[in-house]
Amino acid sequence: MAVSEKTKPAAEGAAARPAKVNILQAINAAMADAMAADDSVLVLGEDVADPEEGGVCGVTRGLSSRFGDHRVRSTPISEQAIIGAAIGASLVGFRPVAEIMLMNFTTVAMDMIVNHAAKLRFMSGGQTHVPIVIRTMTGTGFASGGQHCDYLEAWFAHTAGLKVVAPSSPRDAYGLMRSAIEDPDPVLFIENLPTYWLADEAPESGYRVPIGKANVLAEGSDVTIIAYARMIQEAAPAIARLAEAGISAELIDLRSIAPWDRAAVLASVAKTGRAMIVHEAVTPFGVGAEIAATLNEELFGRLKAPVKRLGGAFCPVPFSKPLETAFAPQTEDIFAAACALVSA
Amino acid sequence: MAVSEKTKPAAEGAAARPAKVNILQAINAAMADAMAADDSVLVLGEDVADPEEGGVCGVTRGLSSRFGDHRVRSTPISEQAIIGAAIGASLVGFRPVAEIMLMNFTTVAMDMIVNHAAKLRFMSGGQTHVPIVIRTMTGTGFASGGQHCDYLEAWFAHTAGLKVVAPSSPRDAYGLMRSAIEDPDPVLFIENLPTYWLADEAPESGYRVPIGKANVLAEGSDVTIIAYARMIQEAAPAIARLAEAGISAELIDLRSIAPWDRAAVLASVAKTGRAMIVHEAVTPFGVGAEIAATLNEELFGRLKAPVKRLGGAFCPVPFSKPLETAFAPQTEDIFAAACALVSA
Amino acid sequence: MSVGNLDPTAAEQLDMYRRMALIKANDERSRKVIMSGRLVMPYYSPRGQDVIPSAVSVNLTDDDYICTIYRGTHDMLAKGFPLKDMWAEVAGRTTGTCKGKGGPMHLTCPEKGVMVTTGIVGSSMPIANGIAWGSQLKGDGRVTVAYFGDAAANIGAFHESLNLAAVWKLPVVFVCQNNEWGEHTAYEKTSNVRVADRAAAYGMPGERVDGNDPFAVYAAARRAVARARAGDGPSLIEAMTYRFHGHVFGDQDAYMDKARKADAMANDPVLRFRARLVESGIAGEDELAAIEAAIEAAIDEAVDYALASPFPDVAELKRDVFAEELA
Amino acid sequence: MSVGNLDPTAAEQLDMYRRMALIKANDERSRKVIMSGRLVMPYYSPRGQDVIPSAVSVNLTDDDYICTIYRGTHDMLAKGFPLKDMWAEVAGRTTGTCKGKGGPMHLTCPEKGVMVTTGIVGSSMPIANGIAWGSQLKGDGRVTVAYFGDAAANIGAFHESLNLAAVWKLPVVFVCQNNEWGEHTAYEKTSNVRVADRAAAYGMPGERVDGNDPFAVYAAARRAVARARAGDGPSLIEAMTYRFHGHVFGDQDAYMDKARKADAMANDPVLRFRARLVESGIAGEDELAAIEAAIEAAIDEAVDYALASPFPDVAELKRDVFAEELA
Ligand SMILES: Cc1ncc(C[n+]2csc(CCOP(=O)(O)OP(=O)(O)O)c2C)c(N)n1
Ligand SMILES: Cc1ncc(C[n+]2csc(CCOP(=O)(O)OP(=O)(O)O)c2C)c(N)n1
Ligand SMILES: [Mg+2]
Ligand SMILES: [Mg+2]
Repeated sequence: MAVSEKTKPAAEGAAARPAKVNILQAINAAMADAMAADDSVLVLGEDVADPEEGGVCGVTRGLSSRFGDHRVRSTPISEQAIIGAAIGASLVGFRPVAEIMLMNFTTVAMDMIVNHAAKLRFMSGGQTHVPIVIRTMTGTGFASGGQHCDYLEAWFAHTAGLKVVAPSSPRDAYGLMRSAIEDPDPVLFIENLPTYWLADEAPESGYRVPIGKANVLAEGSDVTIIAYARMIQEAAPAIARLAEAGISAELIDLRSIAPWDRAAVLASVAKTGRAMIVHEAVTPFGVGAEIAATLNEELFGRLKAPVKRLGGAFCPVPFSKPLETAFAPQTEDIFAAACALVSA
Repeated sequence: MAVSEKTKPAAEGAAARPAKVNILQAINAAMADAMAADDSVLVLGEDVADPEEGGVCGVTRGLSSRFGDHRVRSTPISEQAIIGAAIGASLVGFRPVAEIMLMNFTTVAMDMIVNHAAKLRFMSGGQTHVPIVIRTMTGTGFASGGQHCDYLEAWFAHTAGLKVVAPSSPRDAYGLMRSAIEDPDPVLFIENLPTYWLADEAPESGYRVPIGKANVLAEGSDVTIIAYARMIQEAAPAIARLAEAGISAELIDLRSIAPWDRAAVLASVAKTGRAMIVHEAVTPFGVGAEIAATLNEELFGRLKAPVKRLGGAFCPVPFSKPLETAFAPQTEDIFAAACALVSA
Repeated sequence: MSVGNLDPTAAEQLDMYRRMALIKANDERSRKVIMSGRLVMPYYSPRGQDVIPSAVSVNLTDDDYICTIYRGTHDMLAKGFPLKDMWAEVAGRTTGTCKGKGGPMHLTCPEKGVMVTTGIVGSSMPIANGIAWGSQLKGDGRVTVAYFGDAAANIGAFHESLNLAAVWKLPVVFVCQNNEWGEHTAYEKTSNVRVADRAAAYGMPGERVDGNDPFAVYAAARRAVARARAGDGPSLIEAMTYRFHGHVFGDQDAYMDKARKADAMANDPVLRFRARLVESGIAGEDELAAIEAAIEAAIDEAVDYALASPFPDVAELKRDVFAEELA
Repeated sequence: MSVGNLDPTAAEQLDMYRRMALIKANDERSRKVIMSGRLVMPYYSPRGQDVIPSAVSVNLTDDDYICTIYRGTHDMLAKGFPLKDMWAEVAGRTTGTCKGKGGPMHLTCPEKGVMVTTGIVGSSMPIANGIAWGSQLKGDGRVTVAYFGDAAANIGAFHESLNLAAVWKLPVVFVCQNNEWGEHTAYEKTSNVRVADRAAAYGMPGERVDGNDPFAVYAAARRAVARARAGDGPSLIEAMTYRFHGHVFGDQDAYMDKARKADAMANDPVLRFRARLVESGIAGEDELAAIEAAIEAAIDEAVDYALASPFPDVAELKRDVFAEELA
């Protein structure tokens, strides 16, 4: 986490909200508003309380001071214990928001997440359920190397019983966090580290984004670009360049990965006849494969070109800057791939 | 593990090998032959040594008696320590075969497998590498319920640096185990519990199956059925019934999931124009998605029907027999789906 | 804090016996029914460990919670898990407590405080902490018991859980049932240290007791439960016992020392306690016989009920995955 | 087993100083270069902890192994990690020891026994066990040191690793560098117990020493290394120290007590040891000055070499994923 210097005091946002906030502040405000609205909402994780600065990036800053350190608890470095505590509290009526600092660290808590959080409702025949939110951040761009940047959303989307969301804007981050906290089932909330400080229109307090609904960011007729998280920032400029090149591209922000918005995506691709999925996770066996497979099943014979998948290079995330930059899809890659699709 | 009663003494197999062996015995023989051929081959895991009966199913039976308990070590129930020990030993010249008893228990060792075993070669710039085999068993059919039967191969296939194999016959089990032990990189070797006792032609000592090569089990011209592990046992009878129905189906045993044999699969589907992927793992974001996406990319416009994916129901594995039976694809499902594909 | 008299009253002794007699009878019946082929399930016999949850549970109420493991029917029955619901569940019927979807390794009954049954070694503990954290937040004075085995004391979740419970002073009682075996591996091959002695590594009280002595377990549990209720934090109890049977039904247990096992079974803790109740005049032979007869009758009824119940419809595969039924 | 005199010889004292002087100078230079913007990397300063690996490593040879963590340049330099290779790596250049692919958190140098550097808390330990198992199998008498932080003593991998090492009597030395902090969280908020006292939970010797006292660390390491070499098994050393800077470069460390920190820095263990060497007549002022000048020169050379080296080609993304280059 080489980014603390970038941190801005967030939180109190809930009280007086500025016209523009960044994603970090929006997530903070969503948790603050949810905690104010519902005493059963809890926050736990490493460094999350204010004596520990409300997290290494300050996402939970202000919450323990405002709601008390019994509801906002910094934990030992014990990810299994963190998720276990969240699961247990949720079984007796609480709605814990647990932080696993970085997505790669979910690897030490997979049993709690996959064998327990995701399955207890089913295995108990509906007698119990696990309304928890697991916040985690990740993403390339800060030269953190092989163990700090992975996008593992496909693992969790492949797990029955889990929901997975990955917002790309302050509004969506706020709206999805509010929905995730209210959801009766476990939700993995994926935050992108490099875009935490991306400022944009502030969501009104109480705003909600339903889990499972995509967002059409740009309408177009020639090709549909499906992306999420930071890839939206790479795709948006590509759309503009495509327009200059006379290509009308539709940009869909998936926002929710599990469940994903089949209706919205199918409707768009049925219209454009061409689709490209962009994510930072490595391409093979990634989210793009599921979407591509579905598009081909549902729109068989109606596609004008093969569905294109643009993902991270098939290797661990490299440290060296030029390699790290080349690892994840960039605007030029998206532009070039879209041109190729249309001229295919 | 409700199956110990089924266990038959295996191992000595290496010495005098019968004409027919079951998969359990074939894996045992492969480890025995590899240990006899190479002193650097080690075995570790829970209950693997003979005082502990060579594993709950006897897969490692006889190895510690024959090769010594320094090379074949039963461990505490500490999966992180098991994989860590295997990784460390491999860094100094050994070739450990580590057992994670059931695939669901990989969830307590994911950090060691994904952040370390898979990445050390890349992160060290090739200075070190991790030639380990991780054996694990899984599969529905023994009423073990939600935490003992998952097929999680898609997670590992989505991880750069790991190889994943899943044999369906004694010959392939032997040949793939020999290749996995000799492979310079980490290989996840997935064993199917219910078919351990499936007896078939015994492999000759020293037989190898190259990792990444599929096996065409039945030639056909109307539809290609791609499967692996126990699903081969469900697909084979379907092939026969399809023949009776006048449908010529090709059956491909993938054997290796990462890397998978694109050439063989593409050649077959280019010929038949129709494809179905069958696996026990839940369908969404599963291995079938990657294969379907690839087929559509590579054979765009040349498919006669949309690629069909047949996987486990999207839920945790249920206990109740009728539910457990309905969970995984069965011969009738494969038969019906193939008929639908051909008449599409 | 004083927990008063640490000897169970006569009523409590009879109560303990009722629970262990039920566990013993239910185990014998379970093995008989499986042997007969009328039920197919992975069955992890708790026989030999009957005393432990019986003596722990008389110190608990229905409001208290437990998290247990695949080898847990004794823990559940001692906590009041309804027999019919249990049998219907292990028979995979829709009348089962989990509609047949969970099965023997995931039996759940919140009304009786049986919150989680896990098939993953060590995983009862992290979740028990969370339930106890909930009680701490609510101030409801409830206690959560986390049951686990000796071999589970070597897995990471044990360490993280005991540490967090100690640091957060959670109302949890960690009860390790040391039956000397983890599947086919003897405890002494996997650890140099007594489980109870590991409590010191977390700054919590740890006590090793004879798990086959109802009085010893009762006293240790009473102390630990009182401590938890008083908000003084968690405790670790290592109850020494022995597994009468193989790890799982069908396991020929050739790896277990025959003499040691015969000796353990010859000293059946349930029968010993029964004799003691009679000697000490707490219960008459016919009173106990009546209790046992009633238990057998209840089990008869539960088995018949279970086997007569319908199997769930395959539509259940789409239910309880999420709150909303899948399309 | 006797390990003889536990005081470092004059030569060993000078050797220790050479190592800690290098660590101190290299850290100061690293922060300067990052501050100047010439290098961008996550940098976890080891300053304050300089003495620990210096005193440990004089008890090791190039054949011995270490596994360390993201905060590990001190451990590596003390073990002999070549400066130029290190600087080229953290600069992400193809001349780096990992071709620039690993970076600061994954520096690796097998020739000097630096086998693994991990960015995952706790993960140096399970792998160190495996390397030590290899030595045990080969009987090569080598020792593996697993370095980790105080907060890592609360994670599952610590527990599983110390238990396995103790049960298998592996030649490992677990060295916990207790700098009082885990990122922004103080150790005493996350554990009720000293790390060293946890050794008892595994039946291995555990010792808490002043990590800023080269003599204390030397003696503890010497005992532990001798024990491991003799095949008598692992040891746990908790070396008490203090983190001079924030968790990572850029961290404003507002959460750290200013006075405590100022005090720690005022008592810089490297400068204290330097003064002691002069007082005790082991080294003259100019001799030490010469050593320090040579170190500065070597660092100059390494930095220039690194910054002048080429970046790797993107084709490297396809190499070292597997033995065989990807298509
Ligand atoms: C993480 C994990 N590893 C391995 C297993 C397989 N397994 C099931 S029970 C068992 C032995 C556990 O022994 P113990 O904790 O003493 O409990 P007991 O069965 O004796 O009651 C093992 C290894 C598992 N269920 N979970
Ligand atoms: C499993 C895991 N959880 C969380 C983190 C994030 N993290 C990195 S360093 C650190 C603090 C570790 O403190 P300590 O073990 O005392 O080592 P120190 O940094 O003080 O040297 C944390 C929580 C991580 N890298 N791995
Ligand atoms: Mg046991
Ligand atoms: Mg620290």
